[in-house]
Amino acid sequence: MSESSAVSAGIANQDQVVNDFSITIGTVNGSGSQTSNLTIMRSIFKMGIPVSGKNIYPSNIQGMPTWYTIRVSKDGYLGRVPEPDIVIAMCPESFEEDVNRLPPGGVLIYDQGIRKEVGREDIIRYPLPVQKLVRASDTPRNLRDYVANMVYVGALVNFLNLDIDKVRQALEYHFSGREKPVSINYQVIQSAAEWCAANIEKVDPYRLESMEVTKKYKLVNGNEAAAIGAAFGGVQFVGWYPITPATGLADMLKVYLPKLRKDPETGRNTFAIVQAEDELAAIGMAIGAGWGGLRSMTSTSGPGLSLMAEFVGLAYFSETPLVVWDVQRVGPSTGLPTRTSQGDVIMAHYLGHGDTQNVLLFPGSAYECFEFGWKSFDLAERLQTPIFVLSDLDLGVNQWITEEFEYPDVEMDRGKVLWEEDLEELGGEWGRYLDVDGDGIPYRTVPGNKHPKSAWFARGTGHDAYARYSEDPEDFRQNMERLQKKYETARTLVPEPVIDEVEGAEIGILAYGSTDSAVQEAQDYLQDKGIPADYLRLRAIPFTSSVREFVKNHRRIYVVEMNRDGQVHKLLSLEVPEETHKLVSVAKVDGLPLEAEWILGEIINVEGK
Amino acid sequence: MSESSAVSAGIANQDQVVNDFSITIGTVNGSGSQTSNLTIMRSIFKMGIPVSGKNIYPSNIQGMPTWYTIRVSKDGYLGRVPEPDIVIAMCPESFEEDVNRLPPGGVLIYDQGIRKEVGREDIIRYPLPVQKLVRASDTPRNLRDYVANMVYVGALVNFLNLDIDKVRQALEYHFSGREKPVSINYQVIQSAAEWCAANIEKVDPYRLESMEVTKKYKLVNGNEAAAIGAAFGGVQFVGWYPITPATGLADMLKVYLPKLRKDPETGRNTFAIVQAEDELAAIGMAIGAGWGGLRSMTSTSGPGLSLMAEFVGLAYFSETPLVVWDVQRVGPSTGLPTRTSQGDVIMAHYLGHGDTQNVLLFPGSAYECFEFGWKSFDLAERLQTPIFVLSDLDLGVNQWITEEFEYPDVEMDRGKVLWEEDLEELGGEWGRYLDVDGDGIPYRTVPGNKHPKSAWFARGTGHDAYARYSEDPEDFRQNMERLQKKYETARTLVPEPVIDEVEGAEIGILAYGSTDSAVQEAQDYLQDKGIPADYLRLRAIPFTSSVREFVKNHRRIYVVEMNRDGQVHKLLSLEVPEETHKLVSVAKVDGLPLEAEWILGEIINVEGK
Amino acid sequence: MANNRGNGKNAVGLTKDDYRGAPSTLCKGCGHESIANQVISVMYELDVLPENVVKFSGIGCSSKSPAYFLGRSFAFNGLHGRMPSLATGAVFADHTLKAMGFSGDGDTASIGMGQFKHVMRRNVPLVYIVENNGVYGLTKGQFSATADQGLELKKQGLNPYMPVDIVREALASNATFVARAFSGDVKQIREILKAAMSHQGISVIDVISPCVSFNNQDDALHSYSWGREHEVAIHDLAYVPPREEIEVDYDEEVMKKVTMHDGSKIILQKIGEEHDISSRVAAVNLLDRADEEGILLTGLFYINTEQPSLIDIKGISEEPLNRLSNERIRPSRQAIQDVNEMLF
Amino acid sequence: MANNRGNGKNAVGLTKDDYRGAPSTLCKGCGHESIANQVISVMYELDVLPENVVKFSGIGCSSKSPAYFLGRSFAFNGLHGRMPSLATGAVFADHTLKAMGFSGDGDTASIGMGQFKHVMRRNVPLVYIVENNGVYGLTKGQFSATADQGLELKKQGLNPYMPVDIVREALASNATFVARAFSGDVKQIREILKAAMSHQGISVIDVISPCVSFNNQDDALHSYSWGREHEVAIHDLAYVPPREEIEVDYDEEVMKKVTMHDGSKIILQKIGEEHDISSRVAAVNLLDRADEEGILLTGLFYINTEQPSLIDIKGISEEPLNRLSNERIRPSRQAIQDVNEMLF
Ligand SMILES: Cc1ncc(C[n+]2csc(CCOP(=O)(O)OP(=O)(O)O)c2C)c(N)n1
Ligand SMILES: Cc1ncc(C[n+]2csc(CCOP(=O)(O)OP(=O)(O)O)c2C)c(N)n1
Ligand code: SF4
Ligand code: SF4
Ligand SMILES: [Mg+2]
Ligand SMILES: [Mg+2]
Repeated sequence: MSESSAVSAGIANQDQVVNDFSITIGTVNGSGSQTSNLTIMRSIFKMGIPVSGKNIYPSNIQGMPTWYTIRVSKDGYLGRVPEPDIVIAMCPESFEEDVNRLPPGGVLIYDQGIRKEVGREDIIRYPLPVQKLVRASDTPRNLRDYVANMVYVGALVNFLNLDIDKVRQALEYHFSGREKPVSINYQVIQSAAEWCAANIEKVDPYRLESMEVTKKYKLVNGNEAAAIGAAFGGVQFVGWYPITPATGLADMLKVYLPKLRKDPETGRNTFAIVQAEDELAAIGMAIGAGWGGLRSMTSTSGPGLSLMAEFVGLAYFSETPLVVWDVQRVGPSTGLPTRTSQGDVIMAHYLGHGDTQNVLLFPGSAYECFEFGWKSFDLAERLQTPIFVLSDLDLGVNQWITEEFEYPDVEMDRGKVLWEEDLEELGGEWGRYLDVDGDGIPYRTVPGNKHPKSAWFARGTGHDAYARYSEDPEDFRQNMERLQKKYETARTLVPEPVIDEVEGAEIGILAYGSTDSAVQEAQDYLQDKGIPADYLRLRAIPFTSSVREFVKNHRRIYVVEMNRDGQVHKLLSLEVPEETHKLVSVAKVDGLPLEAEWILGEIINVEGK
Repeated sequence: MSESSAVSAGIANQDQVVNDFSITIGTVNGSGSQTSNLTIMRSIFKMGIPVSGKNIYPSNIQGMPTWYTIRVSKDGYLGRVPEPDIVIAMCPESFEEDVNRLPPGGVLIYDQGIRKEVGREDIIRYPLPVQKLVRASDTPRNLRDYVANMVYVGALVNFLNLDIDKVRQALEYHFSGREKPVSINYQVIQSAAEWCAANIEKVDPYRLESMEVTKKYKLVNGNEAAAIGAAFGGVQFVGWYPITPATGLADMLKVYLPKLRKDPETGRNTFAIVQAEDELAAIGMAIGAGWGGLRSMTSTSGPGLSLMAEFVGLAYFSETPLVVWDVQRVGPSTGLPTRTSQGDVIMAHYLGHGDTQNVLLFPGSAYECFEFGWKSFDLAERLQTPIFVLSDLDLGVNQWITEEFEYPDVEMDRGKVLWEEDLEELGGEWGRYLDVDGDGIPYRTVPGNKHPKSAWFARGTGHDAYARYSEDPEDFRQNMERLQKKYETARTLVPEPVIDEVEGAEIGILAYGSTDSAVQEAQDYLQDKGIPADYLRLRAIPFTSSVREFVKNHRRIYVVEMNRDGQVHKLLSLEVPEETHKLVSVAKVDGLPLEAEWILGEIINVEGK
Repeated sequence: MANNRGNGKNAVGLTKDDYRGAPSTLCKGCGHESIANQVISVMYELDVLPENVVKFSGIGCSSKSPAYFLGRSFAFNGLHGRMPSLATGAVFADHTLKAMGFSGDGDTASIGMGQFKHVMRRNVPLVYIVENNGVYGLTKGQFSATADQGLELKKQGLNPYMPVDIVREALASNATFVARAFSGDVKQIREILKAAMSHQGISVIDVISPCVSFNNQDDALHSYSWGREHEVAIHDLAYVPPREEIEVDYDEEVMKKVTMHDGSKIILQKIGEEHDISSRVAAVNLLDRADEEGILLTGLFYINTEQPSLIDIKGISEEPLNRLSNERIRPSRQAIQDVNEMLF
Repeated sequence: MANNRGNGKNAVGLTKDDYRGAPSTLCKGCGHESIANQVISVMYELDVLPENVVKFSGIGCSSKSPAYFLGRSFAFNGLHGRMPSLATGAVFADHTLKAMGFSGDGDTASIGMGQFKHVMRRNVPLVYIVENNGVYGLTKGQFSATADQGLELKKQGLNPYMPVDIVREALASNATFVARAFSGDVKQIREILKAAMSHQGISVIDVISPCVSFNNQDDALHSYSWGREHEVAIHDLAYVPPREEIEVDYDEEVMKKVTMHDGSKIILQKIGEEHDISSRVAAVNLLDRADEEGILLTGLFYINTEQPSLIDIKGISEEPLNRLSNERIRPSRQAIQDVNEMLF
């Protein structure tokens, strides 16, 4: 029933399989294969065909096996599939492993320079004389190792009808138009394609055909989208520390802010990016800036988030706005730094000792990384609290198809800030932690305010409504209750879930973040199996009323996530105590993005069809 | 209906009120009042009367108002009461506040040197000429300020029949027998008592009468008890960093370990205590030592716990035994450093990014601080995981009545450690993370083992059953599942709850830690009101089967705790999804220990009688 | 200016009281108290508007002291050991404000060592005052990392470790203004503070500030009496505000002059040997000699007015970032089109 | 001993292979690789039983390298910047083992600065090797705190900050063995390593170890070619194991001898000017001169064999603590009675 087995069935009676298959490419990391892989993915995209590319790479810089999986899907299914239809084997170390990934009838394209036996008769084999082709090309000696991987790009041009013009476009984009590298690589691709045409007979059924579907779209990874979003969100301070897979976000801020954020009037920077000495300092700086009245953020991953615990508590309790991006990788501890997960949800929600409840956002696409990139600042300043945006490695570092980014549709919300004239009006009468509006959100002033009544003393210790030090039990209790009320206000401000309802569904799937594509696919398969299921894609915690509604209106809810403990399942259980019996946790973490088939299987196990 | 109001009722018709009242003493901190207060509490204790003393002090060193509340209860109720029967007012700054604490008919003993109006006619007043009495005594000038507070001790000797011989005993204990300070203070007390006898007529009803009840008991605070327990638990390494209210635990280790833990054979230390530069280093050292095969611990409070998050994840994932004492204070953030709470439960349980589940112990008495002081090491080494012991400020720093400590009734359990001879037997065949026994607990070796196959490479990154680096999805999944299984094993090893059942109870109270005395009292009041309630005192997480049983067997369960969010209520809800509707959260945090009356009120609100 | 300071008002029309804060909760006689008082006097004398100062601190008695002065200045009393990072972020909010950090020896040299070293490395425009008493006052007197080796305290026993020397650390980290003072010598503190207020980058001031409750033994560094007996000033230091005439008659022979960016001047009058405050090497040698001679050497050890501050490095707009209108921090509609164009 | 090393076996009967580890995953030509190889040779040559060594590291390419040597030694690859605390606790488990820490410049000078400074202060018996390449290798080449001011890298741009000098920091923190080496000069690394193995307290070895993937520009420190052209050794250093004759003919004039606690000796042969390695002041002056002259000065800067190590300070039992029987770590039944007596 899965796409790919459908495909291999297809092979038997040599039908053509068009725009509906997947490729796994095994190479050596640090060998320039990234360029080849991206080029293939980008050219397919430019052919107008829905495509996804996922990097499964080792935590090291050079010399280890690394994989890239490309899925082409005319129906727009972009999640991972369990087995590839085509394997390109360029890495000696993982050669057997890679060959064995193929189902019977699969296609193996490989470097015949690898001195290993293929040892399978049940697959189609296309050996490539990589060294020969590279030497034949007039590539300068020192670059040969790097272009070697272009040979398999050429092979796909020949075998799959990968459009060579789009390939050139992709190269030009990759090398930002620099003629020399473009032509060197292009030339190798071309000659490889010609060699294949001349020397290998195509016997496999897979083909690419141009479509219109993706024409109006763009390719971007979540980290880059987040950086662009932050730039349009008016980010003014970034304190960060390098960590996989969050580094790319800061890297992109370093690219986009200088482009987009010079002061139109003076040409000087309206932002500052500081690489801190560690994550404690990174968030400390961000809190200092947020307290100072700047739109402030930090970006990190699990280990960094753990180090931020104490500071997050300070931000929560002193009510300092800031945005914390957690591009999740596999924990516990250092875990699998280059693999994806959704394992930090509970940690982030309760981060900080004592009673804390943090607001979380879950972008479910590259577009939402952009959108939450700016929205998160409005929320942070409105709520005067840290806002956590939980992305993950799959979303953050892989290329995703996205609509073009739209200009923020609302004015910036700088929240409740009092300046000199406001204090004049109030005759200087105000209290930093007074709940004037009954929404639990107090007013604040920021340094530089010259009104003699503007200053207040920020602290992580007990305080009264006027920010004075207080150990008084009543002061403390009231302040904590106001914070609780503020959290309830947050419930009304965070993004609503996206709900996809289908005819006659009695059950629902609740998921969030990068698993979206796999869940959509699973939802369709369920439909095929006569198990219509509605799908709610959660976008924030606290849960909004519509989430409760969704639970109420379904017989059973499957909470799908990429962690061991079913973390959102747990938090949701606490939200709907009377209906926990309906909630089924469908959770797993092994470093790989979830597959539609696995989700399907888990649900069918319970629904029993 | 409460004890104390019963008392004030008593006043009206001048009955005697014996061994059943409470005293609040307001003084200036850093003025030596601690000595006076402890002396009073200790002498009452030595009179054989159940008594509790609670320190409500400011986060500063000298010159601020500080309070000490003593409760005398023939029935053995030792929790806080909302209003005192007697107030001793020695602090000018808090004088009015303290006077107003008294109910009509209450007794005010005060320093007449305080130039303030009492301004209440509805209370009994005993002014003391403190300066005069001190000057009269032949106390050296430089010590006079310190002994001034002994005057009110003398007043109680006269007004309450506080036994002067016990007072002397208490002084001798306090000054470890040093004659000079003893006699100086004693003399002031005596002359003050005599002065009162000669000059003030007693019109209040309160009296102390010797009893037998506490004769076989001891007075100790939880931190000291924990240190003694650790000493008998064979603690070998302590990494710590000063923080209120945990500092006392390390201080006591510094006192007891040199006394108790010299090597019987060589006279050298079998332990090391290192004051680290911060909490990250403190737990890092403790983890290093635990990994090295030592019984290792650290002690801290909320802010320190937050800083330990990343290291806790490493210990959880590398499966390193260690004990972490969290003497809880009020959070979030720096919060109220000198006030008590139970706010770190959820944080500690989930501490560390990625999927983690930590084992928690909840000592409910000073005796259990001692008991868990040694038991926690057996658990840590058996389970090869960090064990969190969650005490709090009330339990840790205040004096509690306790039975004498009993020698550990079981042999030390050093867990699954393989030495040279074991590896010989196994022919060197073993795997650090192999689940040989099916309980999820693997075997380990420690440095110094000379067998050539003994060494393994500890890491926080993904690993296979042989501790080799692995990014393999299956390796990762299996390892995480084994950790899950180990957690289930923990469920069978942690201390069972203490259950107090009463005739005909349909409802239950579930509480833990220092609230025990208040809950017991509330339970009796409920009984009086015809609402019999069983009481389960939780002693560990994971919850054991008997906790599920308890929930199952009651119509409603009140989860009583000192935090805002009902943290154990939440964790329990996740444990008994099908019965969450039964669970009622009775939670509050304002820095003061819970009062029986408040608990009673909350429960009655729901039970409605 | 002294002249227009009639009726207790300074040039900006404020009385000394306008520079005070909440009542102090420090112990009577605490060294930190006298630092607090000097801050009050200096701001008053320099005619600084309290609203133009922003205070930062960590956790400790020293760190809570900012509540007791400059009540009209914004302040962030943060986390233990983390004052530097808070300040680093906050100085970008309004770079026209003068940032002052107050910390203790535990806060700086124990838990805070990392942030201390890195805030200096970045030359953050911050007056960083370490109120150094060799112990953790607020937690009742444990040894801090600056406690002398061999120091013996009743409750703590003997300290076996070598001390961290704040000034040595500052020099090793290329701090651009490095001084040491003593709570018992208020005149010098005042002049050093004034000079620091005119410095553009980080100024590290290590103030030996006795803890009368836990570490004030006559025979030990960090005590008043030891300090009084062993303090030796490197030079006689006088601060001359911008646009003001040097009042002392300036003598090339025995005096050196340092001109600061704001036009103010520091006049250093030789005491004993000459010290070249532009030489880190010379400063380190002074330290070593002081250690040998067992004296408490105070004064300005080193200054470098050339290094750009972190604010300079980041080239931010003149106008305070926290006052930029929404239009100036959100790119135009055109910009989003351009971005879309750029993407593949 | 060379003689009884027939058939590739050393005095403890092991071949060089017995000192190797898992296959390396470092980049070809990585400076860390050559350090790994020197560790292997040194342990082999010193006849050290791998079981008598315990390795610690943080996070980074440098920090994962311990997986690639001494596969028969226990190791704890901990957290980023936290190696020192792990090691500090672990050395108490079995103090007879030789503890070695492997870290990077990011691991030590950025996130790890605090623990680095404090492990030195406590004089923990640990050979602390900083594999210093000026960048974060494992996260793809961002500047670390030791990157030179003005260094320009393709993806990173220009580094505006002053660098942390590991040797200067070690001297400021009173480390008792302070050396610098260069991955390109393997002979010297070997001798320094051997000497460090005989030192009782902390030995800090700053090894300039080029990152061929991200920071190996000919004109910049941290590159092979710059190092080769600018390395100047303070002295010619030779290690003579315990109970072995000094082979070179010893010449008072040009040679100095340091005798270590285990009886081994370090022979220092003068090159150019004499350097007194017992003087921290002299060491700092050397550093300053080297900075002025723009050279990479290597060798043993400072040694102090007198300071007690943390293990000495704590007076623990001779027998490894982790081998003490239960009876020896749980007090007697009598003891609990005594405790109860003592309580009020
Ligand atoms: C993370 C954390 N750990 C520990 C503490 C407890 N604590 C409060 S103040 C202090 C030490 C302060 O010493 P110092 O900085 O020298 O200030 P002083 O009181 O001596 O002026 C400590 C350890 C804390 N507040 N936070
Ligand atoms: C808490 C934490 N923050 C960030 C990271 C990401 N990280 C891994 S290695 C590294 C830097 C390593 O640099 P260095 O110590 O110089 O080692 P090198 O790779 O250069 O040898 C960083 C920041 C991490 N693993 N943990
Ligand atoms: S304890 Fe020491 S540092 Fe703290 S206020 Fe008192 S004297 Fe000052
Ligand atoms: S990235 Fe640099 S440091 Fe890391 S292995 Fe490669 S060369 Fe070595
Ligand atoms: Mg201090
Ligand atoms: Mg490095």
